[in-house]
Amino acid sequence: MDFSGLSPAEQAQVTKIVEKRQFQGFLSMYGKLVEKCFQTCVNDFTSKSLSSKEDQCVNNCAAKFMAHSERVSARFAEMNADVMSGQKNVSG
Amino acid sequence: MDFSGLSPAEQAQVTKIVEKRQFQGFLSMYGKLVEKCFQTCVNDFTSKSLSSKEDQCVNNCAAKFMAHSERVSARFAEMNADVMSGQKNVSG
Amino acid sequence: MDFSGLSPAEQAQVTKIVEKRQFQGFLSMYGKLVEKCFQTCVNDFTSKSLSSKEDQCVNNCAAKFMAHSERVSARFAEMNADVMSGQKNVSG
Amino acid sequence: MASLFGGGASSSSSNALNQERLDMALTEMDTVTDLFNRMVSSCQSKCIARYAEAELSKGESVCIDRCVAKYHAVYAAVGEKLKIRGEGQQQR
Amino acid sequence: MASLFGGGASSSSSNALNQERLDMALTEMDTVTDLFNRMVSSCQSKCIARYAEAELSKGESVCIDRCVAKYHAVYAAVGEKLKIRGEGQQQR
Amino acid sequence: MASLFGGGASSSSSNALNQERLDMALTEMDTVTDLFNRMVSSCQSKCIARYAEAELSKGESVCIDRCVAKYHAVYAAVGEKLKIRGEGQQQR
Repeated sequence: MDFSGLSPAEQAQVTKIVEKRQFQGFLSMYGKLVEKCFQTCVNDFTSKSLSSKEDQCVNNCAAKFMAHSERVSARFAEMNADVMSGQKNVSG
Repeated sequence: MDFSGLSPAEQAQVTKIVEKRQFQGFLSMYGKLVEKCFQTCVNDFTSKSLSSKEDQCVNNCAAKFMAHSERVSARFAEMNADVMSGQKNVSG
Repeated sequence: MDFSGLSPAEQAQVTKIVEKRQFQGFLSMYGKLVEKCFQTCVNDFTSKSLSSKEDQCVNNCAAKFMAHSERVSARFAEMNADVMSGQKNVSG
Repeated sequence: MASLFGGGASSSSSNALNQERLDMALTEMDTVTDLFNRMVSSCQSKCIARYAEAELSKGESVCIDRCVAKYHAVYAAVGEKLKIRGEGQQQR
Repeated sequence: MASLFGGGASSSSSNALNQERLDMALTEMDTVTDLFNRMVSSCQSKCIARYAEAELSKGESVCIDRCVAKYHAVYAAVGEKLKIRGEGQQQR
Repeated sequence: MASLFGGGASSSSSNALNQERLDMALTEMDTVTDLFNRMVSSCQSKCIARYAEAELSKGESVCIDRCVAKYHAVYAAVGEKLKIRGEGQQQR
């Protein structure tokens, strides 16, 4: 995204909005991670507390979920950078 | 949530926003309920009107869907109350 | 929806909001279509570029996805028109 | 859809009321959009078996038409049920 | 949930800060709503086998109670993990 | 992504235009976020078989890289199709 045409005041406003969305994005990721790892790891409802096996599964699941998101994020960023530099080569 | 630091005018604003979100929450629940009960109860597309069997299924499904939501809501509220009172005991 | 009670300035505001939501609706449809057709057509990850078979499948899938949405949209509009005219007959 | 929000505000020139009426119209728009999106997705899973051809088959087309009618009927039936329930709770 | 946003802003009469505090309260409300919605949907898929009867069975009711407790435990465990991770990243 | 919204507004000091440009940038941000989220979720279901270990296996990592590339290709192909379609509708 190209914000170069914006005034400093506008850029500050954009920064604030971007930070807010990043925080909302973090919360949304948190919610999805919990749902996914709950669905994957918790299948026994004969007790109301997590077994140590379930707890371990949740820990691994959370780590893997985040490793996956980060890898997708890294590849996605590379891909967008390629698209951008490709456009510059064409236009300039 | 602690709104005690807010002025009366701010509290009125918050009340209005909360009411709006509650209404949106009701509409969202309505939409999900319809989708769930449609998926569960309607499987015959040789006619365009609901059979009495489908209609009965939708009625039961809607009642059960709401009973489920209400039970989760009640347990969830108890749990949050426990967390809150636990925090007060620690901090006070 | 009945906007007849609104002033011209309000109607212009509404038009702008409606256009914005329509654009957001288009983007949301685009996102869902991509996800659906990716899930349906791409199952081989031994290469990083789409095979011609996958590409053809995505093309057909996109066309069918849109044909489906348009048919639902047309029936939905007829149904709402029926409801509206039914209400007018009752009230007038 | 019109019945969902009851009679609505009567004609008034107050700005506050107009803002409220605008909000109501936008909420109604969002509700109709949500209904439509869930209908598209539900009728997809009920009626579209494959995405290999670009066109809807005759059977799929007929299924979609009936699916829209039945989805609408479930929406209306559930709405009626929620209305009765809501009135019951207000009387308590 | 209160721990999620830390200590929060201290008492202040500045409008900017109040707007921030309001935003924070609304974000927290949205987070709790999202948690609740995902809990309802997860416990539905774990505990409700059929929608043919209108009432929850004894077994379903017990399952829901435990499901809510376990979901909450997963939410807390994952939150703890994310917090440690976040602190680790800030130190770098 | 930049091509999605065309050339964008040229430099201008009007407030209205700036607000529009800001809205456009935010809509674009939301679009990219939605694309990323659907990509994460689709590549999860295509590439991650189990959540029992905390780390991504070699095979999963390679799968994710290709999945991101293919998802992007589907996104671009569908976008191209929608663009042609949109231009066709405007000519009518």
